[in-house]
Amino acid sequence: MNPIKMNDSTTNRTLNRIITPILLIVVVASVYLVVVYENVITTIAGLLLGVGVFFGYSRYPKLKESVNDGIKKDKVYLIITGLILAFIIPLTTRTQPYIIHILIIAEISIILALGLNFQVGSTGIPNLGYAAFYGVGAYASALLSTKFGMSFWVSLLAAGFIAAFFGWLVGLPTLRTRSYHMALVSIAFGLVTYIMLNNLVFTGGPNGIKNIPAPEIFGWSLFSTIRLFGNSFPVQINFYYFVLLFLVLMLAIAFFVYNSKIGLFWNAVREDEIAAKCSGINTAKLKLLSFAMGAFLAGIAGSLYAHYIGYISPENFNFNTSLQVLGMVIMGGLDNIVGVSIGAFILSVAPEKFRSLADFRMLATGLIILLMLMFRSSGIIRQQIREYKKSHFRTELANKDEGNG
Amino acid sequence: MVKKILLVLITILIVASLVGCGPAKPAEKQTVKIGFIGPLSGGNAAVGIGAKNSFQLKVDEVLAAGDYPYNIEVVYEDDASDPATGVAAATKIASDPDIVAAATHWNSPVGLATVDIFHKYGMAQIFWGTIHRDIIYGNDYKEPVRVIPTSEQSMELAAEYAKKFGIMDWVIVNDTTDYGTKIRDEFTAAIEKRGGKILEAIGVTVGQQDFAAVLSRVGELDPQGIFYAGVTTEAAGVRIQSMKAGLTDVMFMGPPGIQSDTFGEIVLGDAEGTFCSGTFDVNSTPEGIAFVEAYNAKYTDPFEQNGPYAYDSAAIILDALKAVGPDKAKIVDYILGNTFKGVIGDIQWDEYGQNGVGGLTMYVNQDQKWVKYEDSEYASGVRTFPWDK
Amino acid sequence: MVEKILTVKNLTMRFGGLTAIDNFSWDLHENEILGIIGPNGAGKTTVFNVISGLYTPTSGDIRFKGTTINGYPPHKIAKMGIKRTFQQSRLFDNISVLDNVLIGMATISENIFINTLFRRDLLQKELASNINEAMQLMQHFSQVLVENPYRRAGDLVPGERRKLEICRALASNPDILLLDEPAAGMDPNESSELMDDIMRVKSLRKGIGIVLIEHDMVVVQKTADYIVVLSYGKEIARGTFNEVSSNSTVQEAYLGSELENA
Amino acid sequence: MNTFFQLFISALLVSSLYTLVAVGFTMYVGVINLANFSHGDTCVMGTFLLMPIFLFATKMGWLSAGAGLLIPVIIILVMLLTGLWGAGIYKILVKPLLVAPRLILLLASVAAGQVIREAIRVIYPNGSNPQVFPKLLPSGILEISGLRFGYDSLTIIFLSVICIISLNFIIKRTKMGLAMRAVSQNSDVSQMMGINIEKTIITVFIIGSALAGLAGILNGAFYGITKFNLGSNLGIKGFSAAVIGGLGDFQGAIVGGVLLGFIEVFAAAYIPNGSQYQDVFSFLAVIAFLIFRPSGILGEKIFEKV
Repeated sequence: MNPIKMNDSTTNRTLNRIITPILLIVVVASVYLVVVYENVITTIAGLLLGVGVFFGYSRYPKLKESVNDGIKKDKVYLIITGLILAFIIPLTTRTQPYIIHILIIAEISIILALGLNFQVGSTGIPNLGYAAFYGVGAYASALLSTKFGMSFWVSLLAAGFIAAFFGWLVGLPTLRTRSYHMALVSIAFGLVTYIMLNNLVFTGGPNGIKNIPAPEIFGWSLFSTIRLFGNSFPVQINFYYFVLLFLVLMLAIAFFVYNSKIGLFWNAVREDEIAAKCSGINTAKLKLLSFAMGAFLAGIAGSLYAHYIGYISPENFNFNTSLQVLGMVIMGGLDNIVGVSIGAFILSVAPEKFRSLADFRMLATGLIILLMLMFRSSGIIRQQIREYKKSHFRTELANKDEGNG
Repeated sequence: MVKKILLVLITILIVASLVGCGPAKPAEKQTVKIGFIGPLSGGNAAVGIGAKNSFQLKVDEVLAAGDYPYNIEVVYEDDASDPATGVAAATKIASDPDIVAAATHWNSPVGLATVDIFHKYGMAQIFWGTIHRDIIYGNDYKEPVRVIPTSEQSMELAAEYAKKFGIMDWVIVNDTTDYGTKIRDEFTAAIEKRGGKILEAIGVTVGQQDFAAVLSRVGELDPQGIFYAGVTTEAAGVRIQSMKAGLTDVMFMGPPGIQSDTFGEIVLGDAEGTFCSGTFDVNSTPEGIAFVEAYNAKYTDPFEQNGPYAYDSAAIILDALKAVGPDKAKIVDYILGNTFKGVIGDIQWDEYGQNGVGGLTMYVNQDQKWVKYEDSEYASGVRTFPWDK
Repeated sequence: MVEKILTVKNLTMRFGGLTAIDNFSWDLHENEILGIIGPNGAGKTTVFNVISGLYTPTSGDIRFKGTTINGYPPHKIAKMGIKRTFQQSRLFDNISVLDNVLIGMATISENIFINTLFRRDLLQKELASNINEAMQLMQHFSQVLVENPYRRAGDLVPGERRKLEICRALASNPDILLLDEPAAGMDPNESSELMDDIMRVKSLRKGIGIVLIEHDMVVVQKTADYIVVLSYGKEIARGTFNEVSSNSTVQEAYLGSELENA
Repeated sequence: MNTFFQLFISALLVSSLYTLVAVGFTMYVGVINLANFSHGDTCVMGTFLLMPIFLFATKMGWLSAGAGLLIPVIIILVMLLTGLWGAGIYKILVKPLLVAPRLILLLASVAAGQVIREAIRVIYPNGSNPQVFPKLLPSGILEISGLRFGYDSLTIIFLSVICIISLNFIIKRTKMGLAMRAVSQNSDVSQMMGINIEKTIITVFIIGSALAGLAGILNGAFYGITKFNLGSNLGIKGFSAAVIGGLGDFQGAIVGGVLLGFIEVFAAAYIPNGSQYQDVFSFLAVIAFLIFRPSGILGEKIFEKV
């Protein structure tokens, strides 16, 4: 009687039972191999492990089914384990602040990529000047806290909202123009922002802003070293957990938005703007919202970056940064939050791991974007069909039975 | 239920095992690590690689002498001229307990970004390439010292020569990078101190190709000299187009940033008689000549302008290590408290850690090569400048 | 007394020098199916584009339940209760069948933003009732759609696409439905099914007015209560099917265009 | 007055280069409604293709024999090569993605630009640094009553005008031009009329890319320098010019190119501190156009096809 076809694959019961733990082991192993060990061989091994599992997943439908079922059934456990893992990793690497630094940058990158995904992934508007919002946020926050003595929290929020305002502003031309126009507008906006940051006196010109204070929580600076049980922890660890809080918050927001009408309507705009309009969707409002929200996340990321590093200059926010973030979104999977996070994680960690190949970094980014778009434009994890709680369908069944009876 | 328990168990197991083992670190007592950071990739890679080779050259020479108490391993990291990458590299070097000191950076924004990190970890940081004043003077840290002269010192020299030639009305064309704006301000100060005048400073962007509008403005101002504050590419464009625009009898000068033979290669004949207030002339001392010979015997990449400074940075670190042993804090104190002898001359710090002796040199372009002015045919009177009538 | 729900008066639409619609007037009543027919390039779709707000008319007046709506943005017109389908069906291909209908149904409530973040319970409740409604609606039209609510809309066969498009348009309980050549490319079986669908719409939504642009004369004959014929943007005839089909001007217009096409 | 005139010539020079790039953009948009963002990098491809050929010719001593004849031959050869490159871009990148959403194709062309740029940088010896570009243009200065014309700028302006006029001839008077115009208007109908759409599009890519290659070469020859990343700026400016003039309109590209060139040069000259903000002025002009007149100067109001 159930109108929705369920995949009751009884054949793979054993596999189904152990699939989630296996999945976890693979993820943990590849994360550790890639991130923690300072060695190109383990990095490659870790990446290969990830890629291998991924290919197995896509090649064998049965495995795919089991994995999907496992993920669906054990969602809560996976999330909890993920959080535990995110909590534990820096503790195990506390003697290597550099690795924690990489992880912090990865966290910030994920926030950035989530924001860009609102525009490029969900709404389908090209944005090639995203780094400008990141820069606006970083500069707003840095200026407010160094020149006006604002507290970190005020600066952070202000950074988010100022960036969102700029996002809204840049979104305006999208209302009347086509996608390639928007690409041009965003590139132009990115360049203009870069030039302005570089030339204006109050932004510190090309030398940027230094001595940006660390965030304080009830008067306790994040730059202080924590000592516990005779161990002292590097200051990066404070930041790691601090940024992690924001990351979890932003992920939650991204998921909420994705699963709400906003996310759905963004998709409608992306799929067919005219049909969306004629379905009663105010596409202009939604496009601006997508820009503003994406920029808000970029602003928050910028503020976190500025207060973590303590120094920013226009170089951090140029066209290459925009492309880098775009690469994360495309590689991970347009409009898939988990995918985008994975893409951001890989593309922010990998360059650090292949430092000796730094000359090829931008070439690699370009190639990844190009090849992904040409051969797997859905990214590592393709965008999913939204599925709703089964309970939402129950009433329908009852009614339908009545109708039939 | 079984599954859930299993799940939690396995998770705990994984985590516990990973906490337990962690990456092992081999500790060899004989070997001491020192760090080097520079732009090893990207547009400034040539400079970075020249400095890296020079740094390694000194280390090899010291080790080859045989009486050095430690085995030295150099950890090279790339900052790609990018502050974000530089910060990662600096964190990697500075937080590594096995590394005792490091020589760093060519780009000022990178230096500004990393100076705090080295301070936080109490590691000696010797700048072999950045010229921004604030890196040393903008803080009261003990850790950073700088062997290369500041742009301020370089511009004092430039202004001194300008005065010597009696060219006192200048127009500055600067690029809008940290380098260009810094040079602009410092040249302005140095010229005005000597009674000269800056008629106007005009900013251009890196990557700009057409300077016709800028030069038309310069033409209206009718200066005696054009100072280009920036680097080779745009300097060459400005020089070529200024000659085309008829500004032929004007002195043309630039900072160390244009001291590359590419300038002559691009500008060709129009490069003749242009000036560059440059860095140390290695060929002026016996130690320098020895360095050049040793370098060229080993490497094919040119050592560029900063090679000698990187070479001396290595010497300073190795001296300090030999004197006080592999102790970060002691090395910091030793470096700041002593003077050293290097190919660029005697290295002496002021109270902030800036080397006083620059080894700065004024060059003039003669047959598309930069030649020390005193050794040139202009100084000897064989050739004359167009403004000498 | 049957009420007029849509009044189009002296509608004219020019693109640069080209006059696509010339002084065109008609009314639509409750429970009425109005057919607009005419040869290719007669400006039929343009009429829909103007009514649904995609184009702003050069002159003339469109009144919906007494309110002048020309110049209103499309989403506002849609929300007021005029929904349409497209000649080449425009579904949201990469999202699910169910989501397509949900989009057709949903309008953004004022405090959506706050609710998204803080009052998720409210949204869940709304969502449940929307899903329920959407499934019921699809139930009336197609078993395939109901059984595969999570299928990508892009994977549907053309017939189902057409049904889904109608469901999407009907989802918000519109007062007027504009159907733009729904039978295009259909075989006789499919178009007879379509006719059933159109009649079903009429019975499902009491009082709905339907405007139908169609080339398939059988469909027009079976469904339309009243017919207007357009040629080169001008009205050349109106009346019941029999009246119109016996009109010589109409026959000429059709014949002429067929000759042209050949 | 004198200064003004010199600036005028200089603006004309910049305009010609932008126009040559803009023409390609506008034709691509015309035939397949795609802004190919790797177009600017095709210009740079031209310069990096020319340098080895030129070096080889010099080495073989051919240049000293007949420089006046050989240089045009080399330039035309490189234009052919970049033209083929453009056809390749269409075949390999654009065509397979024509069925995908436009966003994918657009982003792919941006990525392709990045790949070309970085590949040049990595592959060409010492590619990160600016390369000395051979002096292909006649040197010397023509002085007429106090006004100085560089022979090189005059040559560039002259060549650009020649190219534009011949292109105009091709589009207006030849069968291929007719096909191009038809495809721009409506590709479905053109196909019914028996026009080989594929061939037409490839021709457009060849012409556009060859002109871009020429723009790159002239740019390099005039300024004496080329660098791997010059293309991004040239590309963005070229596209901006096309947008200002009205995309899809061949004459719009000329109008836009000229306007942008003049804005840039005169803003830099007459606005205090203008030269460091000259890109800001041109981009603001573009953004203003996109907000207030998205169809450009010559473009007609676009009605969405439903």
